[in-house]
Amino acid sequence: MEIKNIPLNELDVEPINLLKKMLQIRKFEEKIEELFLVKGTLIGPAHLYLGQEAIAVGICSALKKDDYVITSYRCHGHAIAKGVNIKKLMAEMFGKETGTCKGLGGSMHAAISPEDGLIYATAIVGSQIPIAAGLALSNKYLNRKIATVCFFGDGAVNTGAFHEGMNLASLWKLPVLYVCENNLYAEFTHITRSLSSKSIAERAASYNMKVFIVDGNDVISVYKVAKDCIEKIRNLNGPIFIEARTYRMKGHGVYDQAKYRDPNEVNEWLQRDPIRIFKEKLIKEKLLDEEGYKKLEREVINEVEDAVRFAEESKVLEFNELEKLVYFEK
Amino acid sequence: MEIKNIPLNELDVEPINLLKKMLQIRKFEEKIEELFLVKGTLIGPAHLYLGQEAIAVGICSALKKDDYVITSYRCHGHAIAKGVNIKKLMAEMFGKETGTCKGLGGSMHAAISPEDGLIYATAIVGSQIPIAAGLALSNKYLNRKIATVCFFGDGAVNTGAFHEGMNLASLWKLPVLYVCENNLYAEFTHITRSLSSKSIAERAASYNMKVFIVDGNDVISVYKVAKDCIEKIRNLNGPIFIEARTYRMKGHGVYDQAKYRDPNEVNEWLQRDPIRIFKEKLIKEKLLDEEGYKKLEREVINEVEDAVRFAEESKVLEFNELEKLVYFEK
Amino acid sequence: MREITFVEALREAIKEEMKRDEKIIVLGEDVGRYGGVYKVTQGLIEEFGEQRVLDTPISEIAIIGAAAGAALGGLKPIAEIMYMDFAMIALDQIVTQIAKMRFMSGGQLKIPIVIRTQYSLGRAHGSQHSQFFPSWFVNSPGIKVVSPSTPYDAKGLLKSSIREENPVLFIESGVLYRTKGNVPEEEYTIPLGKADIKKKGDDITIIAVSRCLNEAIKASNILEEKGISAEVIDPRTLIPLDINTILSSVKKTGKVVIVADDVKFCSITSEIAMQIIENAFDYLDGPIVRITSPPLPVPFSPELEKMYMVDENKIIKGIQQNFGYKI
Amino acid sequence: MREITFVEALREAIKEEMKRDEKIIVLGEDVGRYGGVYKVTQGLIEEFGEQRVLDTPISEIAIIGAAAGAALGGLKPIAEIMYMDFAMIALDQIVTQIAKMRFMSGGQLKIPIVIRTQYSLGRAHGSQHSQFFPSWFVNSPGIKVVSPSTPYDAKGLLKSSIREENPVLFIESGVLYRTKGNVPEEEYTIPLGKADIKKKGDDITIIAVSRCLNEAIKASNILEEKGISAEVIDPRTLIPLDINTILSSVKKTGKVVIVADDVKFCSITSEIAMQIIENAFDYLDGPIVRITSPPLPVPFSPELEKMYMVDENKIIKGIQQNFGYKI
Ligand SMILES: Cc1ncc(C[n+]2csc(CCOP(=O)(O)OP(=O)(O)O)c2C)c(N)n1
Ligand SMILES: Cc1ncc(C[n+]2csc(CCOP(=O)(O)OP(=O)(O)O)c2C)c(N)n1
Ligand SMILES: [Mg+2]
Ligand SMILES: [Mg+2]
Repeated sequence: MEIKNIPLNELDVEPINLLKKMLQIRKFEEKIEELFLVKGTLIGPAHLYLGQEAIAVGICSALKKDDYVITSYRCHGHAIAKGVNIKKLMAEMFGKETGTCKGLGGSMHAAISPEDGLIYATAIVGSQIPIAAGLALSNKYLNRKIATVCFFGDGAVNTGAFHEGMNLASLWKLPVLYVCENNLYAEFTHITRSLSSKSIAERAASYNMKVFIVDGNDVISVYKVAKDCIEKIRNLNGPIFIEARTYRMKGHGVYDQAKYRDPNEVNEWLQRDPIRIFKEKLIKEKLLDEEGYKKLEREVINEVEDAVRFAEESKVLEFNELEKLVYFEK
Repeated sequence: MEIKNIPLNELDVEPINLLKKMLQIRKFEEKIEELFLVKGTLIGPAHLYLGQEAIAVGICSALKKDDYVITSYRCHGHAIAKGVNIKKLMAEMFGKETGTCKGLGGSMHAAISPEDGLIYATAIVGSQIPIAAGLALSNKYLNRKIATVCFFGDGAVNTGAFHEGMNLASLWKLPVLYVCENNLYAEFTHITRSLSSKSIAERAASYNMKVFIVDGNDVISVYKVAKDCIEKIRNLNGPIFIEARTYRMKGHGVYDQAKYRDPNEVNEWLQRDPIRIFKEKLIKEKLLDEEGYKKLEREVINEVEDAVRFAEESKVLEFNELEKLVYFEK
Repeated sequence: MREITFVEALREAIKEEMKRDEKIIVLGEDVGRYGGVYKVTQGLIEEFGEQRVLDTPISEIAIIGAAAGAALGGLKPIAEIMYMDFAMIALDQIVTQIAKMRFMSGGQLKIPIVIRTQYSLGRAHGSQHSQFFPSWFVNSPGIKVVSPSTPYDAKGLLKSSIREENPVLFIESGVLYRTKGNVPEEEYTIPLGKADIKKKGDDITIIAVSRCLNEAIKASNILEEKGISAEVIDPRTLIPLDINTILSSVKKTGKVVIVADDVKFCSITSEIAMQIIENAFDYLDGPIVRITSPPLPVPFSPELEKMYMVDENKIIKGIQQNFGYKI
Repeated sequence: MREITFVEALREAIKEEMKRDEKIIVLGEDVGRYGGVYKVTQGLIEEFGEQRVLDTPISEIAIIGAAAGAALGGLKPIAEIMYMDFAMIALDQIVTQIAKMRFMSGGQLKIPIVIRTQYSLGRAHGSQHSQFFPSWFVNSPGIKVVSPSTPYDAKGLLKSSIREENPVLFIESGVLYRTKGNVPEEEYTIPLGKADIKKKGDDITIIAVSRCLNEAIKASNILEEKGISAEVIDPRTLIPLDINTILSSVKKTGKVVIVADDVKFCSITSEIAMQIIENAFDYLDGPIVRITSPPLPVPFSPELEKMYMVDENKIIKGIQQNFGYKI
């Protein structure tokens, strides 16, 4: 499958919308970081998506609202890109009843919002991979032209769940797009110290499925590959795998200073900030100017501030409501 | 790595001994089958090795007594090939205290006999694969020139344990020889309905390890590949993988009539009986005659009969001995 | 009424429900073309096709994971885990995913899954194929746990489990598969959460789970001859547990024996006993007796396995404690 | 005596033992270069090298499987499972392999493994990172289970666990990691299977596990002010369980509260309670009270998590049942 190099103004999506989505994620995450580290308002684990924005936005912009997304604990980016209400997302970080999960999930599960096609977010590395196969099975069985996208990291590739899920998806020709966001690290361990295969793409190909490697910091490349793949996926004819190469701008979790990384490596990647790259491209192609960007940024920042206010003002669920949420009762 | 085609009389092992070992397995298993199906003496699960004898014998003949073997429930062949006392093995089938495992393991664990280098046999498909990595780790760490061989079936390749174990063994360059006995079936399911990869060998190669495919019904081929691999393994420099292609002459378990198999497929493979093939080769090369073979066969049959008598005459462990076997007490 | 086997009862339940609801699929190892190692799913693939009856690779994580995903996507999967022992391989999916999905999503998700499995204690399968550990699952809020002991209950409870909108672990006993019992031709269901009094009595309450129910009945017959009238109760579902039926009986008899195949330490017997203590302490006129497996893995040797297992004699012996004299 | 943290105590134990015995290796996710997510293994790789301190991929099955193999090959592995929740992924290896190896081999095999893990209840980690389920392991003969509550115990028990020739599951509590306590400079060990009376008392016995021990102490202080003298016991090891120390106390006080972080149904509290009933029924002058987590997954919201958890107030409230009046 060849990905054609379409000029920006011939894309079937507004480039500025891609930028805006990326900025939403960026500003959301920066605010989360501040709420944890500066203000100390938030506690618990949180895994920021800073630096990976182009992947969530590129992929999810190729999806329809009722397409399925399933992801991991590093899920804020996917939630925003798929169109969740930012206020609900923020409220979930605060553990409030107005959150996506009524405050019971928190950061690691905040991207659960079936009304937005956000089916599930798990905190157990790799566990979403076989579940994604099952989602795709339901679409295939019911003959629904719904695509399932499953996000996970490079570290997940070493889990038994990955293996069993990939094998099943390929064997049963399930309509699922597996997107491995290879940010080179699983927690504090570089991929070269955890993966025996030459590459993730090669590992994936051994399951007899189509595999693409894409620059995960280039939103247009990601979008184009995704668009083509999703089209194919909708035809319900077997899984496709994308290895999107990227980098975490920050540490594994919000408290992690990431000192274990080579400063050269970090600098090199910081040069490749997906938002700056795309912004410059848009400016160069005269689809945006500095002022337009500033305006967009302000807009997004306000949105995030509104969300914080909303979250702060929301209540925590009553404890006695909890028992009603364990089992479904008719 | 190229496997040279050495003439039989230049082998560093007596061909007749290979034949004898294979016959021991054959006669042992035929007796087991009889004890289950005709006499009804034995009960519980038992998985016969009939048709796969060339693999256990080819591989184990390349091992020293203190090399490690770890295997699955289909383990009688490996036990005999590695040199376990047949009486003890038989007594284990009977659940007697004179058995390898004092009768507590039974058929599926009968190949546990550390004094013979038979370290472990598990009834959970795939679970031996990471354990084998750990055995190899101990040898590498202690700088012992001991090879670890891990046997498993084609079905095991689809387990999470396989994946995690293979990745670790390759990543840590552990001295272990993985031997996948591809008999085309996992229980009642043909490999084409369970494996998404083009072949087991290809799947294994994706872990970045050396892989050999060998005719598992030709004891000399198996022996030669094994010999070369084991040599390399002893140098403690990373795992090697052998896919040995073979066929179960009978069903999955002793009660299984295996009617789900295509009669043509069955017939084709029965033509390739590893013992008949090797016997004919030896006769052709004048290393054996019909009479010699008959004599060998009788010898082996007597040995098995003795083993049955021994097992029958043995006692069952006292129940109150059991509690002492749960934990090691100094 | 006609008699059928436990296996046939289970099969009927699945078939009837599959006919009723197209969203039901069945998946597991060798459940399709072969019809299941214990033949519970025999004939299904012929009747419902490969789309609805799926043979899987040896991938317990993927079986349960795919079932979870299918449920989230609107199907109603019945997943088979061939032996209960193998459920451990998929425990993350069962307990950390499936059982928690609804709760931690704030009630957004619905996960109608039945996980059928069986334990083979009593068939010389050895340590790794005989484990029975319901207590782990009842310790994990979010999943219901069912353990029938008769063909009648098996059918009615399996049908209800399939109609549930929550995950259900449905534990069968391999040695019961060929036992027969009355099962009406007409459709019926048995609600989860209702214990069944299998035999009325006044002097002592015997609570027995799964395979042990039959042993309890045998014991009660022996007791009857000795003039002791035992009430035998099968909880049938462990979550939700119908403690009220148990308590009513205990309040009447004042004496309790609890019988199950799991290892005693933190077993289902521990909890049932404690709930009795907590709710009917004053009615007890003797310590509660628990008859379970000993603190050992299961030995292969058929003779030793027999000694390992709960049987009517062990129950009788246990009851003597309660009566304080030799029965 | 000097004060050190729980984490430091654990680290000292591992270091001292590694110095003593070259066969000890440490493996797990990020235990090496990073020093462990909670820094228990910090500095080990520098001191003992990459041969002995091994960073693994995210492969819990392989971590435990490799540890098992290494043990069978003569090493003494200490494997870290980062969160107890992840132990489920490796349960086949822990329970069906490791715990049964010795028995089903007829006593031929020796499996000296320590599996260290921690549960994070109390740190807003949500449903999938806060689970505490010791009852599953004590229900599985063949593995010992340790759950220390103080730095002193942590060090002494970890040293003994490492010297054990049997598999040991060593469960730490994440919220205790930064708590401090007296730990002598001199070497010492604490044998497995010995409960510890953390506070002497006459009116009621409080048995508390892991994190709950501190809550029990707090509760006992409040009780003291009200003139009730509570004896607080930490079992410290759950297998083997030192039931005798518990029984002696119960026989003295006649009243019992058992406190632990697991979900009540089939929890460790169920079993301890039942063993008391079975062995000291006649000494009890009231029902045994169990204070545990409610039958819910753990909610993320820090406020709700706090309400979810056992604390001194819940213990006090529970005890009122036993005394029959408001304290
Ligand atoms: C099964 C399991 N093991 C370990 C962990 C702890 N853990 C959380 S995130 C993580 C690293 C995952 O790395 P990767 O898959 O590359 O995703 P990333 O965090 O880089 O997005 C680990 C080890 C876990 N959550 N689940
Ligand atoms: C984890 C697990 N799942 C299922 C089973 C049931 N089972 C026993 S043997 C077997 C087939 C294994 O096939 P293969 O690996 O090809 O080995 P073979 O029996 O052909 O030697 C299955 C599914 C098991 N023992 N363990
Ligand atoms: Mg990563
Ligand atoms: Mg096979």
